[in-house]
Amino acid sequence: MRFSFLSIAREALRGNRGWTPHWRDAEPKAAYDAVIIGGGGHGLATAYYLAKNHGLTNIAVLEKSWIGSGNVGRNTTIVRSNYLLPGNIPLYELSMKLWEGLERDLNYNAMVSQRGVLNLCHTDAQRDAFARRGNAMRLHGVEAELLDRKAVQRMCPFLDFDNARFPIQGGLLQRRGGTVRHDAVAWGYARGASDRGVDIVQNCAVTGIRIANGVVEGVETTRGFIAAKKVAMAVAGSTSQVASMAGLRLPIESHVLQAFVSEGLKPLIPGVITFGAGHFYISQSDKGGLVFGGDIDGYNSYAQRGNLHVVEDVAEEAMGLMPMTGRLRMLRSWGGIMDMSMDGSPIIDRTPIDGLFLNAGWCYGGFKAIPGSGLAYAHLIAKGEPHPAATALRLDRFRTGHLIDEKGQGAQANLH
Amino acid sequence: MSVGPYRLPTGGAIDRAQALSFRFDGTSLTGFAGDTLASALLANGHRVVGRSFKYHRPRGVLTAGPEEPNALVELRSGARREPNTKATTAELFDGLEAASQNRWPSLRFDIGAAARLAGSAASAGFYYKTFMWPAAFWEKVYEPAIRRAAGLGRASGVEDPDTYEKAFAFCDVLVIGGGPAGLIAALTAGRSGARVILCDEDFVLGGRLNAERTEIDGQPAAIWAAAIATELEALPNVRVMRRTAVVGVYDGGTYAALERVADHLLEPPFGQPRQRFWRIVAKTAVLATGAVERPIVFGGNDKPGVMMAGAVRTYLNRFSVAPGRRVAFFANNDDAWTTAADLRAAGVDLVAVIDSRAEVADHIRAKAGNARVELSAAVADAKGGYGLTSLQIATPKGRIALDADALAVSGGWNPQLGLATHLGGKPQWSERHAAFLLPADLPAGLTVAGAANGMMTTAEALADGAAKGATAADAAGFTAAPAPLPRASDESFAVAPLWQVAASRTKAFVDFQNDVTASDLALSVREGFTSVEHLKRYTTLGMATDQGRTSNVNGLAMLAALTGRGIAETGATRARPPERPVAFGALAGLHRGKHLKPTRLTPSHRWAASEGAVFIEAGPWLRAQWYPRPGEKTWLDSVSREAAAVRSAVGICDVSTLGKIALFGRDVGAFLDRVYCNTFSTLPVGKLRYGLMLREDGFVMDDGTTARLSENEWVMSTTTANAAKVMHHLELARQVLWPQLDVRLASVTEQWAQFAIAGPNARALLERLLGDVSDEVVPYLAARIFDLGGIPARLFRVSFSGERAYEIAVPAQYGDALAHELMWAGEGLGVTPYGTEALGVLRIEKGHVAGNELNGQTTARDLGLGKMMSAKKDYIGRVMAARPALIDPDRPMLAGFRAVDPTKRPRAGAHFLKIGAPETPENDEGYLTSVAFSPALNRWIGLGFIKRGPERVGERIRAYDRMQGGDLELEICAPVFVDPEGTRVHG
Amino acid sequence: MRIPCPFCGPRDLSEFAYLGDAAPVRPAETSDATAVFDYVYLRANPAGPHRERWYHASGCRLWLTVTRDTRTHEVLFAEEAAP
Amino acid sequence: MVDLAARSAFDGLLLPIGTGQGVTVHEPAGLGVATILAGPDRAAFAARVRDMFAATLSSGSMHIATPAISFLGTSRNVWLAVGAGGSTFAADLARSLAGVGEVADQSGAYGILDLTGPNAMAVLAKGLPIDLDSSAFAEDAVAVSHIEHIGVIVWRIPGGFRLATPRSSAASFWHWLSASAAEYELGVA
Ligand SMILES: Cc1cc2nc3c(=O)[nH]c(=O)nc-3n(C[C@H](O)[C@H](O)[C@H](O)COP(=O)(O)OP(=O)(O)OC[C@H]3O[C@@H](n4cnc5c(N)ncnc54)[C@H](O)[C@@H]3O)c2cc1C
Ligand SMILES: NC(=O)c1ccc[n+]([C@@H]2O[C@H](COP(=O)([O-])OP(=O)(O)OC[C@H]3O[C@@H](n4cnc5c(N)ncnc54)[C@H](O)[C@@H]3O)[C@@H](O)[C@H]2O)c1
Ligand SMILES: Cc1cc2nc3c(=O)[nH]c(=O)nc-3n(C[C@H](O)[C@H](O)[C@H](O)COP(=O)(O)O)c2cc1C
Ligand SMILES: [Zn+2]
Repeated sequence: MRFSFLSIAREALRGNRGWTPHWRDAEPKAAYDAVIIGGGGHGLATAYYLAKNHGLTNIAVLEKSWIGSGNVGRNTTIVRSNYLLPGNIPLYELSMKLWEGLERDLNYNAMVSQRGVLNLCHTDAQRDAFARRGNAMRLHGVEAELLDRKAVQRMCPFLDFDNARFPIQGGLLQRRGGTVRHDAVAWGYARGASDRGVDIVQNCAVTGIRIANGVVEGVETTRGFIAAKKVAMAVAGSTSQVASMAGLRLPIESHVLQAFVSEGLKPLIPGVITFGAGHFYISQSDKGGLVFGGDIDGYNSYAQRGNLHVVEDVAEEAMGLMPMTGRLRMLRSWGGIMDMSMDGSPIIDRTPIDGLFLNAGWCYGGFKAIPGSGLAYAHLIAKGEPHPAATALRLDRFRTGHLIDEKGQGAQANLH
Repeated sequence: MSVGPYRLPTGGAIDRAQALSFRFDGTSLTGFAGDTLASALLANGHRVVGRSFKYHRPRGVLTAGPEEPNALVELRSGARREPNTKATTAELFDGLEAASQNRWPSLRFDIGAAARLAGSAASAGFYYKTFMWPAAFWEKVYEPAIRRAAGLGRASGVEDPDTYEKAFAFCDVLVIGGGPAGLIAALTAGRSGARVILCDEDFVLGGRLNAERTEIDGQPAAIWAAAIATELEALPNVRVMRRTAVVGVYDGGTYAALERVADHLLEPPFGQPRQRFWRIVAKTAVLATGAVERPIVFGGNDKPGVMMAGAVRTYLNRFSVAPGRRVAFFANNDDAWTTAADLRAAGVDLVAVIDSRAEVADHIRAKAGNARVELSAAVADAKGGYGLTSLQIATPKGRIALDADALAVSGGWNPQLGLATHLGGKPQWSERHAAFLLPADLPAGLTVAGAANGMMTTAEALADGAAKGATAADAAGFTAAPAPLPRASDESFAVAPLWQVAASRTKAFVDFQNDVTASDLALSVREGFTSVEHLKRYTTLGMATDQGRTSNVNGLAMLAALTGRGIAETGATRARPPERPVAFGALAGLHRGKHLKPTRLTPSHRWAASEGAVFIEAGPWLRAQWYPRPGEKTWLDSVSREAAAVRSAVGICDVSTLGKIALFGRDVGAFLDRVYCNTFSTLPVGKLRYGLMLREDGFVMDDGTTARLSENEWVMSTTTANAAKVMHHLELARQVLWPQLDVRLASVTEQWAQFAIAGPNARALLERLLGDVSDEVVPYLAARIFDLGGIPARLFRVSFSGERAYEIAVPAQYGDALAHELMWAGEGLGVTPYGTEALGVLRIEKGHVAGNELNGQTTARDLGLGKMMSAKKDYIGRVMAARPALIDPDRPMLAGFRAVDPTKRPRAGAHFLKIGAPETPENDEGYLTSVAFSPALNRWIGLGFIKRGPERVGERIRAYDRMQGGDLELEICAPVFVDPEGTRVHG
Repeated sequence: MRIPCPFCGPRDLSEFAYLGDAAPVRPAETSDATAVFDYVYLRANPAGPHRERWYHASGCRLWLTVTRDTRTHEVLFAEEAAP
Repeated sequence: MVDLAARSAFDGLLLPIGTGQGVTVHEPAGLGVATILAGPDRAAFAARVRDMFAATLSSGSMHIATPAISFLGTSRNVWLAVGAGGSTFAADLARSLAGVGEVADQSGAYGILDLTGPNAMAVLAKGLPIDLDSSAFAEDAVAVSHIEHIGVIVWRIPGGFRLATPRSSAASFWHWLSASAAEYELGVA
């Protein structure tokens, strides 16, 4: 059923009896043209674009738990395309454009809210780096503004401008950046894909990848073998685990990132704000909770939860940046397992195994990439060639040295 | 003074001699010491305390504890205003101010309540289905409206005047919860000699005992609890922490706890924080957090006046408050009947007891006395506009109506196990208890006791607590003797599950705070959100400030029924820390404002201040940025004067922030050869050399000089920013990569105060202090030790400025004195202190790279230092630096830049385009990294990276700068602007 | 999380810095680029016990080899990295 | 003749916040401080230490005190030596250990404070993540750790604890200490 104000009004009168499942909870078939492992944002978006753009509908998304149970359902919902390096900007900007039309494309309100993303800077060197980044964005046709201290103060008068340990000098603002209702992205893509014939299979964990003579034949799952000519991984924090089923060792480590939400509050802060002298970023959800986060915990983990020192660091920086938060309360904290790559940038590529594809290395920034990545990955899977916006996101770049290291931290996954 | 119309004449644990006055929504009221805000409001007949989240329905007090979903207030005022505080946990104090929230203009007349009319159009998830057109309306119209309506309380918007602190504690046994189970667990462990910490979030120990009329060892239970508390406090190895909630369980036996030090006071006493955040490291722990009573889902179950049965007992027995004048009660279990007895004992009119079960044992039934009893019955709908007035009861004989102004409800009890699952365990469903019990995989060292462990009677709780206290002490290495158990009257807790009343006709709430109704759940299931976690996210069940403590189990039981699955199979949503919401301030402690992070001061900080320095935050350091002099209008005047003074006379600058590492051992030379890309093993004693360090991936990590002081003693300097990182790196190289080398390291960054003395008069200045420092004694790149009035002073002949220059180092305690001494020695020589800004100007004039160029993305070749990479040896980064992309001749390389128009100022961060080239990423040739005004050249100059830079000297290019108006035509030049021949360093 | 430093005793996570997998061994200088590439970039990243390098930065400054379960964060063993 | 005056790390910072009945702070003057690194021949090093200082240094986080010098085990085969002797302390040590170990002067690297009084431990608990109870922190124990992001070395002295903390952070350290001790009446001796 199409969603609209009218359908809501009609259903309200009928006691909401006419609504049906947003997506089909499918039983797995014995064989597909392609299966996507992972019912997160990337997997579901890939399925949607495979069906919509490439007419591939005999496909399935295999999810070991419920769809959206991974990082797409536990991230801080920030979308932006304010990247520095030419390897990254095109994909994130493609994604940004897709976000801007997503609701009408999917007929699903994912609450894409372009309230702006403001990255604060606290030193001259940081401002220079932001200028470099802003100019790189503009060269790519992406909007960006460098704000001085006064302009930041006008926008966010509640930040500490008088007594800060690291005084705010200005900020890089991307007005088109903002937040998106995370769960709705998974649900909306699932609905879109399902409507086009894609099987969304929940509670179906891939336990093996069957390969013969260097060619993929299908996947073993907790619900039996499923044959497929093409197998596409989109399992985020589980990438190493799934890739190892095909004998692959990758430049990826799994790390935990925590996120937090406060009790609900009347509107307090405008868009997304990031603190430049540490690791802290914050926005406010439509429900009124301050949604915020910080740095990763920093050690390999599959536990989906973190430790206390990061909780404290995050709160300290919250207080340092926004002294008004003192009496507000943290309500809940949680963690997600991310596929940290060795240069901090993602990989969308073929693998050495014919028919096996890789989408990984999103670190803590892959939510914003979901539409763009889904579209580019679908393109790769369908055509066998990288999408023009993702030509640099290759697996062999570590070997050739064409790294995409936004932070210049080198080959240590936990520093990106 | 009125004691409040609902206050009972006698009894309770309140101090009637101590009346406290407080204000609610501007009205002055009175309560007693020992009250909570909720009990005081109820005593005064304030049944409506706030408005609900979505439908703005009037809401009252539902519980008597931290699980409260409804009675949220804004507590205190002004900068201390604190939103969403649960009235049921706010201890009353004289002068307390509170206001209801989420209503406008007033609690009684709330415009927002019109949202109720939207009725079933505003069902779960409706916003996913609409507000999509037109696109721009989301941010401008729909979303702001949604946001304004949502959110509940208002933040103060200004800085919190109170302080917070953090602390650590260590113990053998941590007991969480001081009810009967916790008290006896703590006592048993304490008597064994183990170090015990007992935390309870309440201000009185005893837990449920304070709410009941039961007896232990023949005394009222609350008296027994107080006696145990006294005994515990007398034990030197036991620490009792009241008002302290354990809020999180973390790895390795680390528990987070929040102590509310001064929340019960108008203002914190001198020297004390408002709250203290504890990190408790415990060998073992006993979780004795009790159980939370759950409501039953029926129509109008959110009306003010509907209250949990256990809470009614708490208000009656502990606070001496009657919940209403005509009270009914509705339950599915034996325990709740105690409420009936207590009501009668308190002289409150008990109008009816409604139990969903067909049979109730006679001795239980006797508790209702002569009150009307309806079995196999249920409250279908509660009625009333602004609070409960009557009930519709579904009985086997049909619907009957009953007048009542209060209804006590009990759907059974849920063990409080949140903390036991923070590390990931899943609670397991028990049919017998009709509740989730502890997970199979408990956190290491943690045991669960009492009602939290499904031991629902006092006697069971005591026995279980004693046993678990002993186990915990034993596990921590002590021997606990079994203590005789106190006698407790055993109550029955038999329960027959009832989640929802099918006969209800009006809105029945599952999650009160988030306004999630029974029909929302049904809709959600219809729309395919059948996983318990999907249901939660689609309906927001359990996501409010109470985290669903009164709603989750009902919700998932209803989900189980709707999907035809069992409750065990349906499972519960995951509990997460913090167990109680925790203020940011408490988590931050002293780290706020200027003290967010520690500040490091250089040894000559005071001298610099006395010279009028403007300081700048440089990472952890505060450094002198420049020294304004009278008559200088802008920072540029000062900086230019300082830089010029270095070129014409002599300047001094504190460079103590550079990292300094002492290296000892026979193999230091060989070691340095491996960690630097250039060669050090050939360095003679008494000399120093510039070194470049790569990461193993072939990019540049750091640079600096290393001097050889004696055969086996060397000292390395690192950049300020990378000091700690290089130390880690060298220790890794020494301990892990090449343990066979004889190398030992000591960080001496803090030990040496180091000053650069730069300029043509540097030598003359130093000779006044040290005697002969001529080229014969201290040649270029020499390292010498001098005696400076009995103090060993290290002198290094290095230059960052290109002028004749030295760096002198003395033990840091003499740093401030040395700065004064240098100024004295420079008198008549034009000595000028210079700051980091002039330092930057001088190094840019000389084409020296620094932080902006060493950005982790550049190679030695990019920096024009490719020749330093030795071909004769292995070193960290050698192999990866040879990857094709790192030796691509098209990589941007270091060059100098100046504006074609000498009056113009380029800006760092600009990119380079060929003149006339379209503005596309493909045409991007590099970027400008550092810019300064050169007093030597009287123009702005810069360094940057541009494709094939060194080959293109003389070419004009465009600095593309949309960020800061630095879009200009530039000329590429050599990176060394001043004295390219390098003669001045010897001059 | 607490790490039992063999020199200092059990200490809080916040005192340590993490490097990662302890398995990769730096190839001797004669080795080829592929071996160095593997050393620098490729990781097994297991879900389960993991031998890894930690540095007791705020304590003794020793590099440790810690065996830790990445699913539960349980620290099974810690020893000095240097033999 | 140049005569440089030494300035202690906490110079000018130590202001009392009360009577000192709960806790008292004192900055000992003129202490020499040095890092000692044992050379590869551990036996020779140990023998020399025995000869010169009549002490046996075990390689653990322990405090071994001779009448003149406290040797604090801060890492494997590394000690921080603290003793009277001011500016020549390190040089004298170096001479004594020549050939068997190395010495790095740290006389200016640390601010040193003595914290005594009945509440000294309660104050430290507000920042030091170390169990100082005598059951866990023996008479001769040493802890190298941090307090609110600032490095610190802690060992016992009669009636309390001695703390060594990096000189550059002294002002920040004092902010923590004075705020944490305020409720106990912080005195300065
Ligand atoms: C706390 C946190 C905050 C973040 N904040 C942001 C942010 O603000 N902005 C941003 O852009 N990004 C953010 N991210 C990153 C972003 O969430 C992720 O990069 C992105 O969601 C990953 O892609 P995904 O949605 O496909 O992953 P997931 O949702 O994790 O999907 C992977 C799916 O694969 C499934 N799976 C795994 N193994 C198997 C198997 N063997 N068989 C079948 N299925 C399997 C998993 O169950 C999972 O559902 C954040 C991440 C976290 C954890
Ligand atoms: N009959 C029934 O159905 C029934 C059900 C539940 C409880 N009870 C009665 O309750 C009592 C159970 O004893 P008990 O000791 O297990 O529980 P309790 O409820 O008496 O005590 C629990 C204590 O833990 C504290 N607490 C809870 N969470 C905390 C946290 N995170 N941090 C610090 N403190 C926390 C509470 O303030 C409370 O004082 C018995 O008297 C029993 O009869 C009866
Ligand atoms: C953007 C965002 C907002 C959230 N807001 C809330 C909230 O208001 N209340 C709440 O209880 N949880 C909130 N959560 C957290 C979820 O309850 C949950 O913890 C998270 O999705 C991770 O799932 P898990 O805890 O079940 O592992 C929010 C999560 C996200 C990503
Ligand atoms: Zn250690």
